[in-house]
Amino acid sequence: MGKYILRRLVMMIPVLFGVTFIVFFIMSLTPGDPAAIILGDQASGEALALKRIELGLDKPLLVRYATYMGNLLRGDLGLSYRNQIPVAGQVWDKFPNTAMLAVAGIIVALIIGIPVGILSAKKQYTFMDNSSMVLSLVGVSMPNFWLGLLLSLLFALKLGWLPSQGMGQGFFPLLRSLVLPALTLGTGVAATVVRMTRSSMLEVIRQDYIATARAKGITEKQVTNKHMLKNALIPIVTAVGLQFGHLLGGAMLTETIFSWPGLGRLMVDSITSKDIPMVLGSVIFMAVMFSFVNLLVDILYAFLDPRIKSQYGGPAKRRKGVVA
Amino acid sequence: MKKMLTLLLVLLCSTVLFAGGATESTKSAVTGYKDTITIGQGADVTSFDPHIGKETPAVAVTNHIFDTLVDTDPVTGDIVPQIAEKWEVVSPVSYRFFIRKGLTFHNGEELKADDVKFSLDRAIASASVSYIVDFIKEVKIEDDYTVLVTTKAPYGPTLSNLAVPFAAIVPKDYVSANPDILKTKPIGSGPYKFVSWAQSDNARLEAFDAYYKGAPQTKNLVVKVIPEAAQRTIALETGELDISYDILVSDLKRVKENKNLQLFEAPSLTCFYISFNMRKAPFDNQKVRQAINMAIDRQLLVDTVNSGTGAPADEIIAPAVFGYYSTGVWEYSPAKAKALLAEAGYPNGFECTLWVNNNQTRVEMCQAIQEMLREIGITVKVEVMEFGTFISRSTAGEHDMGYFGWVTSTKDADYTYYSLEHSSQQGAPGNRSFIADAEVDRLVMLGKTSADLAVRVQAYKDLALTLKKIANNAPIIYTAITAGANKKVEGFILDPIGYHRLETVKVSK
Amino acid sequence: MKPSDELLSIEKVTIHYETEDGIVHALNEISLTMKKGETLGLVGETGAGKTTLAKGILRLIPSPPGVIKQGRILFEGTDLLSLNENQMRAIRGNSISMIFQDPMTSLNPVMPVGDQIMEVVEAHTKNASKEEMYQQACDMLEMVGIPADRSHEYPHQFSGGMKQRVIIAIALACNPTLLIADEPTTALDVTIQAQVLDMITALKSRLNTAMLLITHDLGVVAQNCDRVAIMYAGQVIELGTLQDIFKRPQHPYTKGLLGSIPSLTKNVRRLSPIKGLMPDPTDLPPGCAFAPRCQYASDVCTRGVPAIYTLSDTHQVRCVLAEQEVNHE
Amino acid sequence: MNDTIKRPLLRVEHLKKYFHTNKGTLHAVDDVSFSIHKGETLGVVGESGCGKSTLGRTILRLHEPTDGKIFFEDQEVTGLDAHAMKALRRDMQIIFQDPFASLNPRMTVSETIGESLLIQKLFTRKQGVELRKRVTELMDFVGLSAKLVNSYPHELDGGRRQRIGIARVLALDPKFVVCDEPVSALDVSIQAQILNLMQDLQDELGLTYLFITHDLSVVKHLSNNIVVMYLGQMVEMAPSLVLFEKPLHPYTQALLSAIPVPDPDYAVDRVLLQGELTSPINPQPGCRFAKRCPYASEACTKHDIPLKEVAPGHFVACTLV
Amino acid sequence: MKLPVVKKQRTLATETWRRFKKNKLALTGMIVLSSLVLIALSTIVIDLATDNAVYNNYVIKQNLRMRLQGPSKDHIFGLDEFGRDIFMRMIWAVRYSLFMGTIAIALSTIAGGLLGAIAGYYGKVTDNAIMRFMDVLLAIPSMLLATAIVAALGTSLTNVLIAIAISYVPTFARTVRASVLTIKDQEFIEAARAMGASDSRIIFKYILPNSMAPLIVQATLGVAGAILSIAGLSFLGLGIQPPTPEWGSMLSSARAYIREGWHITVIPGLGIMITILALNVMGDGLRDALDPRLKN
Repeated sequence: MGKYILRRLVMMIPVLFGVTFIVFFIMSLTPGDPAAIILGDQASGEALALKRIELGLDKPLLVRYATYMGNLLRGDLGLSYRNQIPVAGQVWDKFPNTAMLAVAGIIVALIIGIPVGILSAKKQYTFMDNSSMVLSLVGVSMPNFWLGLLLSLLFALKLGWLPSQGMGQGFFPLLRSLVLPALTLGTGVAATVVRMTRSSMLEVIRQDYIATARAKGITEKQVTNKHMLKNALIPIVTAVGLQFGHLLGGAMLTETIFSWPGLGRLMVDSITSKDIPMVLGSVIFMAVMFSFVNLLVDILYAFLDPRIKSQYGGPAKRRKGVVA
Repeated sequence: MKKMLTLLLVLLCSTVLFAGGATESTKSAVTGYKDTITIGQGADVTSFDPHIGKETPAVAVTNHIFDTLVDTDPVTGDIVPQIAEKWEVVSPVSYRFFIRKGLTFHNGEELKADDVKFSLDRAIASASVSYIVDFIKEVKIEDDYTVLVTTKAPYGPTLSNLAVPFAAIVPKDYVSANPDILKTKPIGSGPYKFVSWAQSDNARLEAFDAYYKGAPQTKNLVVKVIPEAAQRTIALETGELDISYDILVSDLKRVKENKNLQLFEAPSLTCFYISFNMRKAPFDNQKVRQAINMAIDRQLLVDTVNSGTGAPADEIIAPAVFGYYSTGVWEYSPAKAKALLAEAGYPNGFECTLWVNNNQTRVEMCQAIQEMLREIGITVKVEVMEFGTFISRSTAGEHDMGYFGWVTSTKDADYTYYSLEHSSQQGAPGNRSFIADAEVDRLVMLGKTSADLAVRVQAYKDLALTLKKIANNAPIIYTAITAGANKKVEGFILDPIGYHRLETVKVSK
Repeated sequence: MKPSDELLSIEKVTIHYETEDGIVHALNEISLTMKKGETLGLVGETGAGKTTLAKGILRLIPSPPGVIKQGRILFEGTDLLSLNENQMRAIRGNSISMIFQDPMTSLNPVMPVGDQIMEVVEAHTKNASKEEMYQQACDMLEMVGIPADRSHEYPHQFSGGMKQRVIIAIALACNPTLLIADEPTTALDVTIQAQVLDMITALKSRLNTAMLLITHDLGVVAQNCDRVAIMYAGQVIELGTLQDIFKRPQHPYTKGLLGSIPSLTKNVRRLSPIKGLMPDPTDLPPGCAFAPRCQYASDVCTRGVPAIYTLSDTHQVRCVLAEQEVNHE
Repeated sequence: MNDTIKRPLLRVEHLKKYFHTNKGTLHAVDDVSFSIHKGETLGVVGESGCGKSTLGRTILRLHEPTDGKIFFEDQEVTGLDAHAMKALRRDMQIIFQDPFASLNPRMTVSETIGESLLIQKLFTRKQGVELRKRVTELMDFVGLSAKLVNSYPHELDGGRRQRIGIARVLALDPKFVVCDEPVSALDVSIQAQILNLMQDLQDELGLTYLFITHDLSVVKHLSNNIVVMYLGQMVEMAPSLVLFEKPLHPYTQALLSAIPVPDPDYAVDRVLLQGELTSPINPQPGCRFAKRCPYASEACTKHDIPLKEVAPGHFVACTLV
Repeated sequence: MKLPVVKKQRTLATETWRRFKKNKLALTGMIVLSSLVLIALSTIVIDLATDNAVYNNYVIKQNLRMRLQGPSKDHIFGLDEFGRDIFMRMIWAVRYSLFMGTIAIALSTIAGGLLGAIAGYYGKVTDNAIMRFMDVLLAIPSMLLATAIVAALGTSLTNVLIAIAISYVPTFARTVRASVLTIKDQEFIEAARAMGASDSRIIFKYILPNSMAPLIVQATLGVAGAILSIAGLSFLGLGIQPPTPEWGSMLSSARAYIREGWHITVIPGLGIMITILALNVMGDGLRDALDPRLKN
């Protein structure tokens, strides 16, 4: 297992290399002069030229990329164009906040998604199935930023229960401030979890071992919890892992709405200000986070599924569920 | 399993809702005032180094940490002493400043003449803010408390420029030891000391008790970053913020009518205008430019898109700026505009683009203008682009029309006229209408180099009239600067540029 | 037959699946009885309704779409169809248990086999500690020939035959009086099939359990059963002892089945199969369901469902041809 | 011997097919040799995992052989390039086990049957009418009602599907057909119908079959010669009647004794085997059956046991004979 | 020999449709979407017929003095922040909101589908190369990728489309690859190979048609995702440009007025919601209909 994890970690390197390559070139090929963005619309031409040299923008693209990668290999993510502060520290500061938000979002998605999915599968094609399906879809059907604003109008302004923005200091304030963004972020993923749970449960319900379990004379609840759920969870875990990417993308919007100091917002700001080192830095962190989550999913998978656990040594075969 | 989940959920909800009910700010027991003011603004500090971070959100914070030689009174607009307790104009090209004795930086070091020289030299060398101080030829230390500033040429707005916060005085020894230190650990001589910065979340400042004007009224300042404008208003309404800068125009009425809140509103030094690219047809035609000017109902824009705040613009500098001369707002007359277009040879109008950067209010303005121009037959395509692209492409002169905003940070007409109208400043420095007119150049230089106020006033008056005729730009609106505050906030004064000072502000409980 | 001998009596049970494609007539007034300790072979081709009958006895028909339309299933004198879900659960795995067809998929892949056996013990045992119950599970494992120390392993660590042994252990853990084995060896290779069948037979006689052995393999029936019931389209069309069915088959379908099997003992150049196909269970032909494929069919056959004719104490057949036979005697 | 008079249609020499898996090298087919004469049927029996299906597919080069040679009408199949192989496919065909998996669910009956003709360019798309006519003929030939031409496989039962599979193969007029458990998935009555059809086709068209199955009674019914495989190796090969009367390899004996005979009066001495078939991953030298063999001795596991011809046409790989 | 005349039997499509229409929820979704398509097509026809007169005079026509007016008899959905008729804008926006998502997803379905099919079919090095590249794209959150691409290419209809399309390619590639892997080993593929069929024939005639089911479902849900992504881009100021009516940008630009009048955000928001709900329930319905195994 350790060897497997190590191999997965090594395999991450080319992926990250590709990520930097793509992002670097997309960002560099864009029209727009970072120097102009840094200095604003009132800077002199001379200052702009100086700034360009300072940023190394006068050198050819490939040279810049090589320099960047060289520094990256030494663990240096460079200086932000915008504020001239090392990227690494800034990204590292924001990273836990986004991770926290994403995890909270996943928890919300699971809390909504799994029970609804089970219910909907067990009552397939009934009114219950349809209505729980539609309800769970409402969350995903609303553009994230709109849902966020509405939630904040309701819970912060009208009811005054929760803070409308920001990240609280201390445990309880933090928890309170986490609720609305996590809800906004999680509902988007909840529908996928519902759908995945439902189809996975329906798949499991048809299995022979469920018939075996029923024939044992154990209660339906035991059948559901001990036999169906654990088996159904396996594809759900994969789906959730892949959803993590969507979640991180959604964080860009949610963090902006709720003034959550995370990577997503940092990234939006850096993209619009063409702060290439910052974009790269945060994308690398996001990609690492995403890859780690998927590695975690694979490991978790092994714990859920003894068939895979015994297979370690070889690459884990993941059942690729239909991912929505 | 399901039961467990439900339990967990209920538990989570209840703790979240009730356990942490108390608000964050700690309260002072002695006076009737809170010891912390929480302020919300739309963007984060880019850099705490005053010679780098020149965006309004940055200055709104660093302004409290650093002082300048002289200051501009936010109400009267007069130049008043700050670090320099007095000054004398030795000649049209040299100014002597006498530094207040006993001033200390937050680290306890005394502020002396070498700090001033160091700071101004540093500002001149800075790519970001150089343009504000590059009129200076040399800063000479005469003794520990006297410096002599000589300019390259006679320069009218010298004092105004030195009052701009980017000309901040920073501690020489502290900065020399580590040139990057100010970015994250700023030390100045201003009323507040830097405490901490959580990037894109908040900055915290603490009162500097040894400030020369006396300790500020409130002990702590927390500046929170809330990018979504609507959320900023909500936070103000829920009491999460004491003061919120830049109220969304559509929220102004709400703030005004809320009995717990007060609205501050003042004319700003910002003018929004459309630049016509005079290098391109049909904008090389004066009649076309005039026609467009006449087709825009500025008052309507102010009343609607801007929710009644601000004022129609007649020039590209605001009325509060030295050198402003009212030439009268362009008459709104689609009929005359059409006639002018016909005269220019475009009876059926033409198609063109209007570029704007991705800022909601600016885009809305452009959309409204787009519609107004459609009425006289000009089909405008509004192209919204990200700021960097917008600036660099318009610098290259690729645009037809561009929607720009310009703040006369020095409150002196030269700052704007030189950059926007002088033929030497085409492209990046600011002249994006690519005007190159001998008479305009002459008047700009006259205003720039004369130290005689009367001469300058006359020069700018002539310039205003000339520019109106040329119509290389279409001034649209002077915006207002706004802030919302809780009713309990006392002593808040709006700064027309947005560099609000909070040392006099206190918030009752 | 003495009533006391009677273990299970299925009386005119009809089960339909009400699907979008129409009503599937899975079982049509089927009747069957079983004695204590005996092994009854239930033979039929795909779609004859064998599995529906097995699941119907345990009331494990998924509903919807399955509906038990009528009939009684008397087990030790109690009508199973009248019990509530709790009472039914007490019977499942306890006095009636079931072995499913595919050992590969019949065990929960994420639960150790020991736990899976213990689960059935737990469901039907009161006043026993976890340890005792686990011990019982291990004993069962030993009984089916698997070392008890493998009880912590997961199904995928066992081969097909071993898995089927585990399933048998589950089925026999509570000493059932009736074991329903639904094609228990179809998925296994012949050599393994022989092992498993031998073991089931041995255990069943040791525990005096009656067995309903469902299969399509006449060979398996001939080697393992006391009596045979041949099913076609949801009905038993012929019932008798091994000798009755294999030596004196009466129903044309039974004869056809026997004629379809390539023989190991005789040399036959050509098989003589039944022509045609099984009828569509949503659209059964009127009268005898086999009539369209039957070479002896006449008008009589399509007029109504033929009655059951008793040829001897043990031999019954549902065919009009038998009428002549009976009259003849 | 016959060999001198007529040459075999298909000759397989020391054929090997290994697969590389995570756990090691799987010797699916390990040194198998035999030949089949025109018009005859060779049965291959063995339990699941013994490599019999792989053998069939390797002969057709659906799997590339690891080692060994295959001759078809004296032409070496193993070395052919893609083009020549495509041409040869007209002569060598395969009928699959699972009539549900072996038909493209998106193609109608006529499309499926016509597909082989189009692929081999026996017809072109333009000859729609002729193609349809040929397809109808073929359907008629295998006993499929003409009204099914536009049906999709999912609408049909297993028997009819298998008839489509047969018609598809017959369309190319092959000389040699690998039958990979063609009737295992079918009910007995249908199975008998298909077996009869296959016999008829062999009689009429002079087809040569390699008949792979686990069902000994079926193989006995059809085959002239039988190969018994165990874990990738041949353990015994004999003419059908000889094998059933006088099985020599302990595995063959056990296999035969395990078959349930549908006759209540038939009693056999069961040779009950212990343990189960595993997969031949990184096999040790020696007899692979030794672990389960009641007669195993030390000699069995020392080195590989070669096939011995104990009687004309009867080969056994066992230390006992 | 006389060729028999036969009636067309039930194809898989009709079979699927028969199952699909039993699901009332999915059917409703489909009806909603069909009406939206009809609306979109009719607005295009109207524009062509009137030379954009309706568009110019009702859809983008501003009336600043009446901005933010609530629903009334003349303007049943009220007026927006420029005093434009929200009802007309909603109607005219359908083509952008729905078709842009559809086109973007169609593009990425084709690209992703082919890549996935090739990767799955050829395996080994090809598979590795393609899938590692997909991993790279997947490791960048799709919204982020789209944002970066639009920021790079500039905001225009086509660029938004391209950005969304690219960001969805890996999802489709993975879906198709997974189903190709399961189909590839089926006997009917071997049967085709045994007949001498070429690789391209096998991919296009055997593998792709059989991997369509998950692809169709994924595409339906993808369109929903794409519409949301476009809205998200609008929120970041990178969506469809004014005055072109598009629900996402309408909602995004109206959000500043969220408290001025309920109609201004709720109506475009509902438009998006209903469309996405419809796409989702239809996607689920299709999934169930295409995969009969999921039925009891």
